[in-house]
Amino acid sequence: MTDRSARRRPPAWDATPAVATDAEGTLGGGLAPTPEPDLVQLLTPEGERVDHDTYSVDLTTDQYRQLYRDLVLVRRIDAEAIALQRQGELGIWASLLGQEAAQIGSGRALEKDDYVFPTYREHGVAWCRDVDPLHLLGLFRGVNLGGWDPNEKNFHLYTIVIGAQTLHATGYAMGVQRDGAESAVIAYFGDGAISQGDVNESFIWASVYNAPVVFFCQNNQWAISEPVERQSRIPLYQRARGFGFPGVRVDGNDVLAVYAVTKAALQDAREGNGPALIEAYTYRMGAHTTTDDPTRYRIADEVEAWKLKDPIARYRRFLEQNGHADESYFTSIDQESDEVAARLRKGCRELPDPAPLSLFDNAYAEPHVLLDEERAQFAAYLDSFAGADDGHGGHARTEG
Amino acid sequence: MTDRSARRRPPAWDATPAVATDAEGTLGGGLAPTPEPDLVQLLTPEGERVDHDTYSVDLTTDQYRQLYRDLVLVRRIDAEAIALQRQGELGIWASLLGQEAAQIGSGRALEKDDYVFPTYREHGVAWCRDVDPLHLLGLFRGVNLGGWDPNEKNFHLYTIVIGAQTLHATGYAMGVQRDGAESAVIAYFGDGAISQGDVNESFIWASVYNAPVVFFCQNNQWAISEPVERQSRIPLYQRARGFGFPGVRVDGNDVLAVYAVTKAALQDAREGNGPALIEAYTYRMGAHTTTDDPTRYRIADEVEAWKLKDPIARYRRFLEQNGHADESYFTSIDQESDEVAARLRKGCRELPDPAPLSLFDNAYAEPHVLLDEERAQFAAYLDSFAGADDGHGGHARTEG
Amino acid sequence: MTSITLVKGLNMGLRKALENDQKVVIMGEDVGKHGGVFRVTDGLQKDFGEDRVIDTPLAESGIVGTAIGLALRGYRPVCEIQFDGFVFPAFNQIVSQLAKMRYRADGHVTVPLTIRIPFGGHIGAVEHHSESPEAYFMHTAGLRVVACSNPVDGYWMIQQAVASDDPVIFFEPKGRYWEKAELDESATPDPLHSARVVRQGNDATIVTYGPTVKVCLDAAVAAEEEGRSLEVIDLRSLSPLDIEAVCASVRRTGRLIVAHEAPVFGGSGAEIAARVTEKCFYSLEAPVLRVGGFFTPYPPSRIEDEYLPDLDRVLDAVDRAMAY
Amino acid sequence: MTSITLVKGLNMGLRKALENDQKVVIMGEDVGKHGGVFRVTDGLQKDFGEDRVIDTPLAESGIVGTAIGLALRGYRPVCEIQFDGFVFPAFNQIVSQLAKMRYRADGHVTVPLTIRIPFGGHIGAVEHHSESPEAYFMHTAGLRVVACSNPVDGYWMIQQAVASDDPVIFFEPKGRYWEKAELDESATPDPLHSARVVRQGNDATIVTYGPTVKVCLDAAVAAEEEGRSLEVIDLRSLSPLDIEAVCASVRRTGRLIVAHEAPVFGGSGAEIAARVTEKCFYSLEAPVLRVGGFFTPYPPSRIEDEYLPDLDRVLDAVDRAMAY
Ligand SMILES: Cc1ncc(C[n+]2csc(CCOP(=O)(O)OP(=O)(O)O)c2C)c(N)n1
Ligand SMILES: Cc1ncc(C[n+]2csc(CCOP(=O)(O)OP(=O)(O)O)c2C)c(N)n1
Ligand SMILES: [Mg+2]
Ligand SMILES: [Mg+2]
Repeated sequence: MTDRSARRRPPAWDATPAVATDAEGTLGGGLAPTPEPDLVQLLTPEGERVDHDTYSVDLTTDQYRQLYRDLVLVRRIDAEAIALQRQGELGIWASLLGQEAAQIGSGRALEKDDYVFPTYREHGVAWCRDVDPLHLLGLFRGVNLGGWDPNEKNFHLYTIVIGAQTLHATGYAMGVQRDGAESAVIAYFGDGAISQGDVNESFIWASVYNAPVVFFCQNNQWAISEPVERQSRIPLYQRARGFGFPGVRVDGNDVLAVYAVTKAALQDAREGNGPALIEAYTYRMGAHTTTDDPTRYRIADEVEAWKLKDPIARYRRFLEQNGHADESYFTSIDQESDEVAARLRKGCRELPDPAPLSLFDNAYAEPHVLLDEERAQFAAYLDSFAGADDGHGGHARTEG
Repeated sequence: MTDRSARRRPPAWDATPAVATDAEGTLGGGLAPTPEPDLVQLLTPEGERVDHDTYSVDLTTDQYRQLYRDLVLVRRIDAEAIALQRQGELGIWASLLGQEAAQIGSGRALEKDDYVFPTYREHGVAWCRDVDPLHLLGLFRGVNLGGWDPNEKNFHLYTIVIGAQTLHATGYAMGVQRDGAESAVIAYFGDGAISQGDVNESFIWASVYNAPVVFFCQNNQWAISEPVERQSRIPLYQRARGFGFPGVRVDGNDVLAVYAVTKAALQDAREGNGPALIEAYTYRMGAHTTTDDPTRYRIADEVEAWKLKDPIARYRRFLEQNGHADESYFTSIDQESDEVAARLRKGCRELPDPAPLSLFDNAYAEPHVLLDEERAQFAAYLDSFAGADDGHGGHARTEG
Repeated sequence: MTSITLVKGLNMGLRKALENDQKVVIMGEDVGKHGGVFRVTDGLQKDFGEDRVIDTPLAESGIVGTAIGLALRGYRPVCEIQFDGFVFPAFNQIVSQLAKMRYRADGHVTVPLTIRIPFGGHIGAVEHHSESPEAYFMHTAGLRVVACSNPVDGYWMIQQAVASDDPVIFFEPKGRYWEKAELDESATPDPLHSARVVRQGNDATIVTYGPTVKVCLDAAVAAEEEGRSLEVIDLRSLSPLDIEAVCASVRRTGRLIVAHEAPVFGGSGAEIAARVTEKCFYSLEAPVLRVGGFFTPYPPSRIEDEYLPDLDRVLDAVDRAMAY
Repeated sequence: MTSITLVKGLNMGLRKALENDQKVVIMGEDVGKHGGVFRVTDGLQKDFGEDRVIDTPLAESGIVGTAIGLALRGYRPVCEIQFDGFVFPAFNQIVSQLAKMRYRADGHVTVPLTIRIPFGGHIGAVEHHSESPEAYFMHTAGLRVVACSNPVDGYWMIQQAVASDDPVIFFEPKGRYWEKAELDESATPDPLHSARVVRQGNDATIVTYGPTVKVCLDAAVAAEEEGRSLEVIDLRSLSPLDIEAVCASVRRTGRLIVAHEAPVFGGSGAEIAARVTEKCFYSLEAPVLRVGGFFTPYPPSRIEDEYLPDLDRVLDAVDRAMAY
């Protein structure tokens, strides 16, 4: 049966979003993003305050300064961590350089009772939740796996398996719903993560149950060496269309826009309006991690183009132009950041290694006969080297 | 920081599709679907031929009759399989009752070189691909796991793990792409399956690589006991919007509309226009499988309402009204279907049980020392009962 | 004393759990109005509401992943995986998140989650509906793994699993769902992680769990007719193992056979054999012999009887063990 | 003879595979321009093009699932899983589809797929980057599982794995990626599934694979100074096991120690111990002893040296074995 009549083009497809799509998904991250009409901005790259017909912020000078302080301090902490890694104090570090506005803007939009599910790069959000940066260093140094108390700061542990935390956040939000609580949950993830089944399933759960969760995707244009075109041929915020909840793209290097958009989305969630997807359009200025060499896969021009959009320089210009802060204030923040960095450096070096037997702790909440046996045997084993002790027991033979 | 100014409603969200969504996702499959403007139809439930400004079919009388024959025969085969299960000849059967038009319409839209990845319910598509129905019975009887040669009919094995085959279909389509072949791939799945991570990942792969694959979702309103509202709060065809490729909803009980829409989508794929999602809006008239009792979870009215949309009655009226066939033709088809059913019944009863040692066959393509050892040991074990033989070796003691 | 099936025992146990702790929620495919494809959650949504007995979208990773989130919020979810073969989409959430969350958090959080998995064969089903994946979970530190074998244990063990502050993978022998036993609700149950000698004997010990407990008991009866006295132990817990209970028996009998439906290669029997051999080296008159599935995917149901260990294959192993 | 690292050996082997068979394609995260985070696919996309060395979206189930589809179309995909801990999202596709496809099809299709997994610890990494999940795959019928331990085996074994018509899970000891050895490309490699005696001895046998081969060789050297002669076997293949090679050695030495990084409980050592004990019962002077990771999630890297088996723990096991 070879009837051709049905082949007339074009079919009445459900319209594909009218955004230039790279159907071939060719490589190359593309240069500076052509700002689209749908990119929410409250500050131009030059620091001009522009209006948006839906979103606005009107903060006090102190509040505006607070945001600046956050931006500078987390960048400084990040730089210090990179230095510590170079000095061999950390095993690895995932830098947030370039994403400060996306993280501080969203982090400061949170209320105390809101709950955060981060990836491994949300040092700026951790800062907003008063998580001691030493905890973060501890993880990357290898003295613990995070180990802070998530419920103390309403900030969950870093999740390294891409996308997994979005389901945890959604389930947590279902719990908030059942508790009738007036709070929201925010799940952070990257542009690469949006390809994981778990992330898409979390969109399904959140929309079907109308859970109070905000999905905050930092599109820093790269998943290690893969440009965002490898993950989607349309803008990421439009993924939400397929699941029936709102999506918005915000300039991730504009701390005020991120703040306003996130605050609105969180409030929607609290008010029972369900989930939302925020795509913070930003850029990973540094390497994926300290072990990565981005010159292997991306061109310098792209990085240069994004430098012109630096979130801190932009915001500083805004503060200056609007008289919210002057040179002396900026200098004081620089001084404070040096002090914070110094404390961090010292604290990191002093982080104690875990005791050998501690590796048996906290695997189980309740007694476990096998673990008890293994712990006892290992303790006896370590003791058997007493005398030939090299400091933490063991390795008598490797010594000799 | 408690600035309220950012909370003005409503935010300029990326518009959610303006379709009534059941945000609470309450249970209950809903009654007869309110036909939407975007539901592609070429036949009314009364069998009136209606035009659609994009899709049309114009077939010869023989072709029209062929479709009728297909519809009736697959329904008859299905009914026979249910009967065989009741008689204990099959372990279980998944009935296609009500979905004949969705399967025949799409199955007949395929070209010979196109490749099909079915679920466990695509008996009608199997029929269109000339797969011997006895193969299907063999699987549900438990004498094999499918076992037909997929490459002989370009019809892959039934996949029972929900959603898994959509990735296989997409990968296969990437192969077609690399071969520069002029063919397309079609992946079948259900309304429940659209929630699986695998299905959403296949949407990502297909769109990013622009693979020639058509996703054919039979929305039969139910995933066992769960109504489609449990899977999505917007129409399923709109899922494609989130991934940047076309989606369309077709009346799955209208064989001509399904045929036209599928043919167009397949041709798009062949011509390099990439993937598409077709939602065939239909209904599972029977139980999920022969072991299921739908009266536990859905109301009779719903089933009654859908009876009025029966795909075969509707199509028969069309043939009558347009003089494509008369009573004598219909009777001849009924006779043929009785003969097919009789052959099937006989063939099923005669399907031999596999030989015990055959369970070791085809686990590996190349020699495997452990399997060889186990096979030899088991053969010796069976022989050890020789004499006390109960027909297939073994169980001497259970006999005694 | 009431006579109940395993399905009923589990249903009653879950009902108790829902009554005793408001934080207990049940999640899964078709667990609500439908009461689960095996009716284990029958009537629970009607009595406890849709917020506590939740029909979920059709995705296992989503079920376990969101259940973890609920647990982090203070809930105590019980997830139903519809059939053994469908737990694998959730494997990543179970192995990398559920099992590790508490360790990652230095004990600051607990994730009290129970995952119910009907397992095992002999139901004449199609592919993926008759598997025994317990060894994958045994090898995963951070999880507890148990398997009930009868209605009474089903009633008690599911309550104990839900009450545990650690994640528990709870295996239910679906082929035994409709077998009956007498339940005394006033009795005191054995600890969740204790094995039980279900038949005493002196010539050899047979260790098993779940669906094959009955097979081994039948074998012991048949053996007795041949003048052989077999001890049968229902392990009940696979992780941790009550290895001392097994060793105590082996030190008396000197011989051990392990039987399970999962493929022998890399199965739970390997760990039991290795561990018992190390602990009872001088007591063993024969190597520990293992009886189980062959190293193939689960075969078509018409030959599953050949694939699965039955009375004869168990007794054949006993013969071989006695021959040493 | 050229001196190469394991990374280079694998890279050369993959290049040969791409040259020898037009149907070979490489898929994974960052395998293209970047050449993989460990540089194993360095330069391959440049030379063979984007159609044959494919950077994929970030989802492992998608990688393996689409690779299966490509294999069904006649291709021979090699998937890279970036780190051991990230194979689990693909577990469902591997266990329920890849491993079973051929059996399901009564042999009408083959799915020649190789899945490369860098595994093991000692690289000071964060969570999920140092695991040893091989036992999960060993227990899965339909798969073949191998682990290379040195650059020369890396070069040959990856080519043999890609050439196999069965799915192969290919483990690479990432902690040994930068160790060097001399490669003679004109040599004839051992069969893929054969074990190799890498050091001869008489007092006890140590069986191991992947990253711990070197640990055990060092232990054997240290033991020699103490007048003890240890035989060391590099298993190379975990499924199927070359059990006869191990038994041949054990029948001479009478003692066996199995060492691996994965947790001992339910690990590959359990199967080896159970099987060897059954086959060599009368030859064993001592129970098979196992040395490996403890039953906890992988610990923070600053104490991974305590968690992982080292020279001393291997020798401690030897001492215990000799004490019988
Ligand atoms: C399941 C899984 N697969 C692979 C990895 C290895 N990996 C770590 S980060 C990363 C890229 C993530 O990109 P993106 O989501 O954009 O986040 P970003 O690193 O850019 O912040 C990959 C592939 C992982 N951590 N988890
Ligand atoms: C991964 C997985 N989980 C659960 C099941 C059990 N199961 C079989 S069919 C089915 C419902 C499928 O619904 P749908 O996708 O709408 O297809 P339909 O049966 O309606 O044709 C379920 C949950 C399965 N086969 N695979
Ligand atoms: Mg990124
Ligand atoms: Mg359905």
